[in-house]
Amino acid sequence: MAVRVVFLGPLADLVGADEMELPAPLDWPALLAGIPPAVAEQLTNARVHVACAGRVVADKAALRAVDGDEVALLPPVSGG
Amino acid sequence: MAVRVVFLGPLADLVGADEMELPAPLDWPALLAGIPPAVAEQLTNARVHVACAGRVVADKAALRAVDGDEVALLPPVSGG
Amino acid sequence: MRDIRLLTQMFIPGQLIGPFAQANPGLGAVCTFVGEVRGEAYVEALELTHYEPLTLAGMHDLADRALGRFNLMGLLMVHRIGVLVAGEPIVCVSAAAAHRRDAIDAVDFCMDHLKSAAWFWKRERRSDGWHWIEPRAQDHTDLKRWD
Amino acid sequence: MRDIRLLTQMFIPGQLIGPFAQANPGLGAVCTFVGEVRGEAYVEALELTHYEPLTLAGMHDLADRALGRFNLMGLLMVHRIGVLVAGEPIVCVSAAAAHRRDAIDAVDFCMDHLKSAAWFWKRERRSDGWHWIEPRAQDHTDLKRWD
Repeated sequence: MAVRVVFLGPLADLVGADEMELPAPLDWPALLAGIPPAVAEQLTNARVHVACAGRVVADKAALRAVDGDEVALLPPVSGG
Repeated sequence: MAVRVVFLGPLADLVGADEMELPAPLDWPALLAGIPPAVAEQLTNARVHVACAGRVVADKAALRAVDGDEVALLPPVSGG
Repeated sequence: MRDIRLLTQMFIPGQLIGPFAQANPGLGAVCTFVGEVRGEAYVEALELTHYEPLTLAGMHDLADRALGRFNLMGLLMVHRIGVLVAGEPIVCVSAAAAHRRDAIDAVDFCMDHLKSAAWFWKRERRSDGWHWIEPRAQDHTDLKRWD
Repeated sequence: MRDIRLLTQMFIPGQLIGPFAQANPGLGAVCTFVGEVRGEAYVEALELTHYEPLTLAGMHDLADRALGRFNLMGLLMVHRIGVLVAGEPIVCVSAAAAHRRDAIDAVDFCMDHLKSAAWFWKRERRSDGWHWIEPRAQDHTDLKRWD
């Protein structure tokens, strides 16, 4: 019973891996506690977004990922 | 001793010819008097310009064309 | 690379744009506009007349202004004259730059000024003969954006 | 004609734009933007990563917005992913319309939103390794123009 957490762009470098698994169901506090602290700190930035099951989550704190969901952590995209 | 007067775009249709000759030197009153009245009337429109010797004349009333000059009467250009 | 031309014969934009982009190595952005004769059922042909002593000089003057105003690596500006039918390209403007803002704005600027300030007159042939095309109010609005 | 694609291999813009223009008969205006990898001496390669479940959907959503906002006959939007070298095209957006204002503005709109809102991350390889490219302030300014 797991949620796949995917690290995009520079976040993958911070973790040293592209993804990890966390137990389902997964809410916002469980996500922050389960990922490396350096990434958890990045997630508090309003410009770092979270997608769940293929959709960007409007309110990160309301995250509710269930078994089989993929949660993607999306840092700000690159400029020109 | 002549100035060539060239009618562009719809003005040529008004005259029924692309050009005519007028005696040099040619100033603004002589131009208005020498061309067909229908075109002279058009020339009073600020959006109808006059070129002399390859340059658009900033102040039409100050026109001074000399022998060999070409004077072009330029109606508003077409849109779209 | 600067390439300003009046053409009396049909041209294929891709045959101009490919070499133009290649002639500006190191560029980051190319914006290209192509205007074609619209396929209106009632229009059989379009004729563009110009006043030769002013037209090409006017296009070069416009190119100077665009090159002075935007940070460009190259500018291509080609305009047809003569009789055209539906689908034929009339005008092609392409700007090469390091950054997209300059390339896009330069094309926009050149098109607004070419169409409204250059010395071209158009008439179209319909079933009842030739009709001159009037200036459009939109063109004057477009020009004001750059003041 | 609507053509929205992510490409993993090098593409030649002219090979997309020619057929695109031909697929929109009766058009009056085509505006095309091509972004290429700039030739900076210190950049050996550029890598674009994306988040697949969002990227193509995001491009389609942007196309929907452009088609809703501008009067278009066709829209082409192609973006590269993967590793690219200097001179390779990264992005190509082309809009076909009856009138030039719609074609130019649609390309401008798509480029501003693609670059600033789509889910692409870039890094460049220099002699000392890979470096992520940060968001640019200019992109945010560009986006605000459409609010």
